[in-house]
Amino acid sequence: MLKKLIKITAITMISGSILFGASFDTQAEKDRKAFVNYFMKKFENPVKNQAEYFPYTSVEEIEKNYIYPLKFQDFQDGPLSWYRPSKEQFAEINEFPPYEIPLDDGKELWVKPFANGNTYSTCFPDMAIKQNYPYFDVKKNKVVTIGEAVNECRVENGEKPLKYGKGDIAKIIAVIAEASRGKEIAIKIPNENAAKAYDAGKKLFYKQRGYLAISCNECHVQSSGKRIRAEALSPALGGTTHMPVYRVKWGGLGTLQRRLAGCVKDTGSEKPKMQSKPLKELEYFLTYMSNGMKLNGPDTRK
Amino acid sequence: MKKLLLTSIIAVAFLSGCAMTSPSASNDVDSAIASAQMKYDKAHSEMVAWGKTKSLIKKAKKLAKTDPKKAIALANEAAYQADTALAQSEEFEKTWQAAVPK
Amino acid sequence: MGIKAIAKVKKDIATVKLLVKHPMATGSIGGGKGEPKFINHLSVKHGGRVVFDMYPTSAISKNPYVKFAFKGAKKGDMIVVEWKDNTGATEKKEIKLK
Amino acid sequence: MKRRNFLGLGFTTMAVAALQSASSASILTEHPKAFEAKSSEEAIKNAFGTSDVIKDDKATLKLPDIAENGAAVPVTVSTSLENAKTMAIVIDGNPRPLAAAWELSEGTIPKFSTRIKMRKTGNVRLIVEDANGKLHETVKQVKVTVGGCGG
Repeated sequence: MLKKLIKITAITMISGSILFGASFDTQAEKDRKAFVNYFMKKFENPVKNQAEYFPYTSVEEIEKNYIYPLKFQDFQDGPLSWYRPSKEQFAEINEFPPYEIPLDDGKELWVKPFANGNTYSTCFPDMAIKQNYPYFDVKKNKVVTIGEAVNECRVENGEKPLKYGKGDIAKIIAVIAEASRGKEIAIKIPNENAAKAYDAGKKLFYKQRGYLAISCNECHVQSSGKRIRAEALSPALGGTTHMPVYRVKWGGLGTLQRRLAGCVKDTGSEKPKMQSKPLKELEYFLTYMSNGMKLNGPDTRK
Repeated sequence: MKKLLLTSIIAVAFLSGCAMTSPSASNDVDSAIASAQMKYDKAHSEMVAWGKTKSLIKKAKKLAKTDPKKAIALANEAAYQADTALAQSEEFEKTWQAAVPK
Repeated sequence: MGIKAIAKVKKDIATVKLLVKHPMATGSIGGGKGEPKFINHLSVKHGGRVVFDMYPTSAISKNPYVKFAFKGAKKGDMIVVEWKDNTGATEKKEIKLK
Repeated sequence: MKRRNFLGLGFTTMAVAALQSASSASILTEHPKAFEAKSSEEAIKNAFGTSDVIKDDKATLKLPDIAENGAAVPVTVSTSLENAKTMAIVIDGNPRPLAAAWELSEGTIPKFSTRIKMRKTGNVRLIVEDANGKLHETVKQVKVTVGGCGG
């Protein structure tokens, strides 16, 4: 009898904990599957789906310039995944990728000892870690980005934190990104507050804002696969895989936080601060949406 | 006496005419700027402020002494932007979920 | 400064890609600020023979990229890449063909 | 006198030319005005002494129809002409149209790739000077837009 009771209790506890554990990402998983499904369907056959998804693009243009069908992994190339002229141009540019120069700088920084003799390797013995960022730190009760992790490493070793967005921090992240190539994004939602952070990021992504009253969603989900003049709008699926990115318009490497801040600004909003809570939550949500996709950063964009 | 009355009428007409040509929100430069600042601060804290609002207030503050009329116009424009930003945020709060792929 | 190269030989043809760290600043030429600073001569020699002889201007993109090929090379040969800019700065690097 | 004009003047002269290398007489030192010219025609005339060009398919210019970003437009130039002497890229819309020139020597395969800056939509020209000093031209229009969302 006692044995049975223990057994039942144990089973209840185990199943309970499974249920409890799974509950934090139930909604996120549902969102992610619908998100992926939307893109897979949209880019399966743009000619056939022209009326539904691309009403303002002629079948002629689709046939000439669109690449399809796209597989899940193809989305890692952003706007280059579906738009042939962009893909061809960047394939040419990447014959010798411009990011190679800042990446080399990053590799030098990586091995250059701090004042205390340690290096970045002291903090990151395994460099292939980018697939886990951003993560929700249960102890700190907040989202931690790769940039913050780099600066944390510096501060722990008595160095000044680096300025976010570009320059040395982007170079260091590029080194980590290169080492993480091919790893699948694996963002987790470990507790209720993490789920809240995810929800906040999700809202920031879908809710219209700024004097243009548009959302990230309108450009990068609903209008992905369309053009605004010469801009081939990138699908939000796979939007974080190739970071940090060398942008020709920046003339150098920039981080995901920089890119996201710019994106929010383009809605006609005040530019949010990099590594601010909302912008990190947006990164958390957006990266979660690409869970399972292989990393391919750093890369080159316009 | 007649003359005084006439002067007062003219003065009143002048004043009211002045009030009529000013934007309705405020005609006092300091209060216009203060009001814009308050509204902007609220929009900013809710992270919904528009891109140019802050710089409009900054410009208004700069012109407050030299060109109060323009400063008021700028402050009122900033206040309008902040108001609209807050109002649209409230509106979109009700509808954004509909855009999530299901 | 820095010259990066990918240089490979197939049969007797060497294909060379170079990426040179340089601002290639247009400056006042384009109506902008600052002094122009750009590479105006980039050459490559193979066994003392000039196999690539380019005269760029500030209309070549930042950190110039060039690709070219030449005949009569074999694996292990050295090439010498050399550039000079409009301010007189120079750089020279030897690269082994793979 | 251009370096290549020494060619064929006997072994000694050739050796001298080779020793002097590219840094002595070149399109840059002999025709510096070409690089400062403000129009394409002026640039071509200053570089080659004439702006008469033969429009044929001997020169090939590979460029995108629409540049993703005018600050780095990938370009490949080539020619089917044997023993061509010089190749030059001339960009109509730039304040100084002559963007780059290559001097060719024996053994060089006349095909080069680089990335160019384009200030605005317009024609890009490839001029190839053949062994007889005649100019061959090919033209391609490239649309340049102010590109790139996101800061």
